[in-house]
Amino acid sequence: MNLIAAGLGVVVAGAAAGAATGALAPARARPLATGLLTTTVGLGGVLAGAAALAGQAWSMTVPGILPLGAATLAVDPLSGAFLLLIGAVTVAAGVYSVGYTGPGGRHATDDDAAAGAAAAPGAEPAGQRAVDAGTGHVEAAASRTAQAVLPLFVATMLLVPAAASVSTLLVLWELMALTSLVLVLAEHRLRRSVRDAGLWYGAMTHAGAVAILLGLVVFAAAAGGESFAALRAGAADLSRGTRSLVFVLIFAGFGSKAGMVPLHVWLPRAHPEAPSHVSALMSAAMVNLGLYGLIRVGFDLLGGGPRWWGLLVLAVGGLSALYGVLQASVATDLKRLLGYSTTENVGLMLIGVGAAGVFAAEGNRALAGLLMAAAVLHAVNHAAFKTLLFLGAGSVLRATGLRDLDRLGGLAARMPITTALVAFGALAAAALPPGNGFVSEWLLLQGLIHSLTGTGPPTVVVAVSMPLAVGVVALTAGLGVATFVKAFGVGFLARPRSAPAAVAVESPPSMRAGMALAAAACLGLALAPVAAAAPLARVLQVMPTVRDGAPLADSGVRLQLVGIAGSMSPLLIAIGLLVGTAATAALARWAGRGLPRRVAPVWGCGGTRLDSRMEYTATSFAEPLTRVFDDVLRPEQDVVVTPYTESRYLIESVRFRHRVPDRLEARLYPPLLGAAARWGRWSRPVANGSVHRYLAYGFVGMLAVLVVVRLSG
Amino acid sequence: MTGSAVTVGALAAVTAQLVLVVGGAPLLAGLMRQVRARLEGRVGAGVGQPWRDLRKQLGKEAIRPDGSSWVFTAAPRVLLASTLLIAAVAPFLSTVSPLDGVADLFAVVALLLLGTVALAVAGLDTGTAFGGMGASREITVAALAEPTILLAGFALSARVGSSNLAALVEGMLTAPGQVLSPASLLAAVAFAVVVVAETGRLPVDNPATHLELTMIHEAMVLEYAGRDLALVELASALRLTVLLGLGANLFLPWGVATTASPLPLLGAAMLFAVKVVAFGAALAAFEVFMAKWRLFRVPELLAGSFLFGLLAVSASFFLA
Amino acid sequence: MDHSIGLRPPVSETVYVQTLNLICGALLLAAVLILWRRELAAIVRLLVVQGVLLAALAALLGAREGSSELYAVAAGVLALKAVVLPAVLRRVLRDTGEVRETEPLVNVAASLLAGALLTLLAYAVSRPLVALAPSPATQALPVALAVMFLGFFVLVTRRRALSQVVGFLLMDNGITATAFLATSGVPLIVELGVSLDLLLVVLVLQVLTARMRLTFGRTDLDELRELRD
Amino acid sequence: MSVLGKIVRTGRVAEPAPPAPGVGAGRGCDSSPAAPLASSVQLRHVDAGSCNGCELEIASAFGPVYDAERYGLRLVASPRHADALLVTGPVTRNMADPLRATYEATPRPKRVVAVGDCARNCGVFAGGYGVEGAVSDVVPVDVEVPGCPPAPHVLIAALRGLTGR
Repeated sequence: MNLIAAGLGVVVAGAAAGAATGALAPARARPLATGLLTTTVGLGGVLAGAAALAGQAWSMTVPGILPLGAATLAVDPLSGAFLLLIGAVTVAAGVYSVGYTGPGGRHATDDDAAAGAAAAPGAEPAGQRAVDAGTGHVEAAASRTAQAVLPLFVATMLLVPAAASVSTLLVLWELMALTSLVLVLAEHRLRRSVRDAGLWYGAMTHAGAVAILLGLVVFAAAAGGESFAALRAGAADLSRGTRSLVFVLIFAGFGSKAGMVPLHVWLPRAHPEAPSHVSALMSAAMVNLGLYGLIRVGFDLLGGGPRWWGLLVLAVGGLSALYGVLQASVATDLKRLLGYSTTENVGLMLIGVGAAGVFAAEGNRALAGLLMAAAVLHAVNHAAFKTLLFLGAGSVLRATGLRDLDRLGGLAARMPITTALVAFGALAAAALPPGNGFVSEWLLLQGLIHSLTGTGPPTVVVAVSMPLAVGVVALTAGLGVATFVKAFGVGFLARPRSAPAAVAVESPPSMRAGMALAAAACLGLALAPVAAAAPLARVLQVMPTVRDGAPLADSGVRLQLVGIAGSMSPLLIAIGLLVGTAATAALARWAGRGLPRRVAPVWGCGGTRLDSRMEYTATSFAEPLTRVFDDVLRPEQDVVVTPYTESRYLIESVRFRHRVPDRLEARLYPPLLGAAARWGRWSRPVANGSVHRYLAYGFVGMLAVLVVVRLSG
Repeated sequence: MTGSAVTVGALAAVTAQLVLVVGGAPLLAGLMRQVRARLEGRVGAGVGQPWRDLRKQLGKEAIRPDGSSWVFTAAPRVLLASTLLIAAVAPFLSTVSPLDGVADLFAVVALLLLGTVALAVAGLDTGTAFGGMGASREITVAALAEPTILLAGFALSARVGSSNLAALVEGMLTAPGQVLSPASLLAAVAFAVVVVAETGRLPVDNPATHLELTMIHEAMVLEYAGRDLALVELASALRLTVLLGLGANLFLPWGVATTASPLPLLGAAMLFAVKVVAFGAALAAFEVFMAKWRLFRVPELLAGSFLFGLLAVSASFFLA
Repeated sequence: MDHSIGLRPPVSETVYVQTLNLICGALLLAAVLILWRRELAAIVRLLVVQGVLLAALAALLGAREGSSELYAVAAGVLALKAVVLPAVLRRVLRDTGEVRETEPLVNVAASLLAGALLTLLAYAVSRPLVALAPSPATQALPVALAVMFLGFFVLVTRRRALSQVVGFLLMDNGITATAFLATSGVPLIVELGVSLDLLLVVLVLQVLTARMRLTFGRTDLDELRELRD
Repeated sequence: MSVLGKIVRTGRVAEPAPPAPGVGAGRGCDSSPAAPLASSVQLRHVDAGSCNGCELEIASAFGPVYDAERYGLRLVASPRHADALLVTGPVTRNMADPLRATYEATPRPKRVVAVGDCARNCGVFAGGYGVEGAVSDVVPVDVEVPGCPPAPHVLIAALRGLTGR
């Protein structure tokens, strides 16, 4: 029997069972039951995806399930890649959720923040009070609604890439948006900021859905059919204007889901405020569906387009990468930092897709294939390390109730396993060897630097845009390193900077297992990316303008590019590092035989009492970067000096506040929101509260539609 | 039979290269200090002084500050390992290496950055204000130097069509006129700025400073003692040697052997040593004329070198 | 007139191309350094370097085409741009006593990045020109255009009157280089006319600077706003 | 370029080195094995309450004329990097704990050099209300350098006893 069908069957059945269990099971059994059922859903996705990548194909039409017609599902290798990715993220998040939603642990609340602020200057009793206050809170992430919706959310996510008609895609897309919105709002009783985040998310995701709807409806109308097969067949007959209109609309729509600048504003709010396993699902899995939609419609259904499409995507990608990483490098909230880093990585993927589009339009299929493969591989790599990092942030949050890096620290001694796993995730996210992020960034760079060495001189567009793209990718990589050194170094190392961080304990086994699964995926992708060569080649087959066989050769331990001179061996680099480290350690041990290592008080330049308030914080770590980029970031700071009443020269207290607002949001959105509000006020007389009047609007509207239909028919 | 003989020869070449670089790196550091001393009218401690310092420090007690973790102990080892790996894969003596294709130019850059990161994380792990300060500054400089070094690499590899190190060196060897082309000159200037920034030399950082507030690299390693310190110092001498060696072979590749037979290798080793010593002495002499810059002028320097990198890329296709 | 044009070039092709590229690269490098440095004395030195390079460019083209007129142009360029104009600038520098451009309107790092973009723009806009008659000389046109753009940029963003003169000269160097590269040399008489105009402009600016210093005590051009009221 | 001219005109200013004293020649150092520190000693300077006279002499000992660096001596920024502490001045009450902390922070094997009469026996400050005592009252001293302040060549002779060069 077909493994894809089996996998999707498991997905649907698991989701139904999970939703039922979540809604009906007693509170005590709920975390384990729904966690395991969610994991099952994920396993189904992994099975279906792996089968599709191995070359199986499958399609199905369910008649009458949707109001307007049949629901059509089909799975090809491109769908398979995303099914596998989302399924794998789901498996890790599902296992993790068992412990995360289980009893014990503390989740951030507004009360915590207040208590923490009061307790900040090392006042032990107040800090202790904060700890006690935290444990008593309702476990919002374990609520009946949240537990029941989680399996539905992952199932709709898994079905989106399997959708094979416009209506199926749109319905599943909306369902995914709704279920995720419910999950984002899970902790709305604990923190005010959750409601705000939910509002932004709801508004942006629906605006995006409208853009997708418009784009696809225009496409379907012009192509004369709504199934993907009909769209593919009809795409060639579309006028240039229609094609471009469709592309721009779906790029905006899918891009807003992917979190590209300037439609990213919901992402750094919604991803941090959701429960952490949901954050992981949203940031590692759901954003990739934006990329999927872009590739599916732009490269498969529309079959590629003129060069400016690629340039548009490239430019937006470059902007997203830079803006995302800049904001991440100065962020102090751990989960917000990870959210901005998602925008950064989506930007890198868009750079790959955009450059692939440029080369596809120029007929350079080898480079287009390589860059597209780099983008897809980066999506997979990003999913692996972002899952790990969000789950790690969740473990920290659960253990301390804190997301603020300025108050964390000292976790290496208290949560050793979480720290080690997060260290590996941070290494991957910083795109350093031997992490997996490095491999896909390397591929991306290889694609970009070979742009000038084709046959004949490069075109002006390529010659101008590719060096800039390399500059952007490189600066992004550099700042990404700064971001994750800060996140790991300040968040986990040195001594604790607050009382809750000082009493942190290691997470329960299921959470560690969830993180370990994600870390294992990172490790596998880091050491054996050559294994991805064949599946990637199949993914590229879907796109007519980039189809060019395998971009990578499966040459044992070396990652060898095909048709382009370039090779690198992540496995041998890792082995070399391991051997070198071991040899160095052995040398040092041999040299120091008989003289054991001593633990001594920190050398504080003679000062005897160094306390944790003298440590560098995330804010101070990022200060030089904030200054270097202050023309872009425009940090806000205010200093309030309160003197004693006796004399203004005696200072009682100094309050210093430093904040880096999201400048794009602050500049772009208030005018839009203001316009919307004005429009609302203007249309107020139309809505006077009378039910009869509203019914009359509906009646008149219906009559108008009937008249129009009659006249046009 | 001959195939295995070649492999053995190539492996021997890699070993010889490692021995040469590791043995020579402290001597290069000593030489640079000596050049400085002579220009300042002093006698100097002699070229071998860094080796004497290292031998002594290896025998001393290592200390871990209270409150730090395994990261503090692991960092010097990872730093040294990453640098050793570069020293093994780079085509310093011969372009025929069994390790070619393990790490290309971009991987080497990433490995250098890995070393920087290891030390920065350790600086944060000590929990002192100076450790954090050093880490923050070092990472800022490294992050801003990254675009330059990748663009310089882009300019070099755009001409050859590959970023593999041996291919770059061979490309330069087969077209020696390229040495004086604007693209390689501009890339060389950009690369030189990056070397200065990455190895913490003047005017970016003063390796001889005692004043904590002006430190970048030193501030991160203030807590290391004994054998840990020896590893850190060996690694920083090695990083300098490796970077100068890469510069020497990428921009002036003459003398690099294209086989793995002993005689050319010997010649290559001697020429390599001469080139690196000349570059090191020039760098040390240049430093005598420089004062350290304010930290916030460093981005200006790096923006300038970024521009050079970009011009190098552009020149490689406008003046081709 | 015995070695006729086009039959047997006196310099070999590769040496010619290499030298041409090197000179053009150095021209661009000097322009970028002018953008980078703040010390006015160093900037004047860089202008000298550019003058020498321009003269070398003219001489190279002269050698290539065996044209004695171009040698004369080279000598003229050398005298004017590497000797006379820098001397005038040094005198202004000595008189005003200003050593550096303290506050450019756009900070140095940002102007370097802008310089990068301008260079790419120069490349993009000169492509149609290059395509008209592809040759090693016209291939280098983007460099000349980039020097011109950088000069304009200096003119727009620097405050000191002397920096303005520098920007102006940089622009002129760019124009001269463009002329050399695009047409393989300009008639001597045109070059002479342009050069004399240039000298006149610089002398006028020198007088202006001196007047400004007498009136305002500084040569910040923003002070001129006061004249409007 | 004026710097270059100055370098050429000045030439070498370091005075010729006196004959090497041999390892362990410094006073008070003879009992301990000096071999581990032979030919390389990093010094961390601690001002425990000095009048800054000794500091001036230390500075000139490491200046171009005496050039202490040629004997393998170097001043470093952290006691963690140091082999010996160069302590000056009588130990004041406020500096006693920091001095102990510095000693504690130095990796073994380590030496303490008491520089100047104040460090040896409190000098003119003996009995002062702010004075805790001589350096040897706070941390064990290996080498003493007499003088108020000790001349650079005396200081260097004592330090060369540590390096043996």
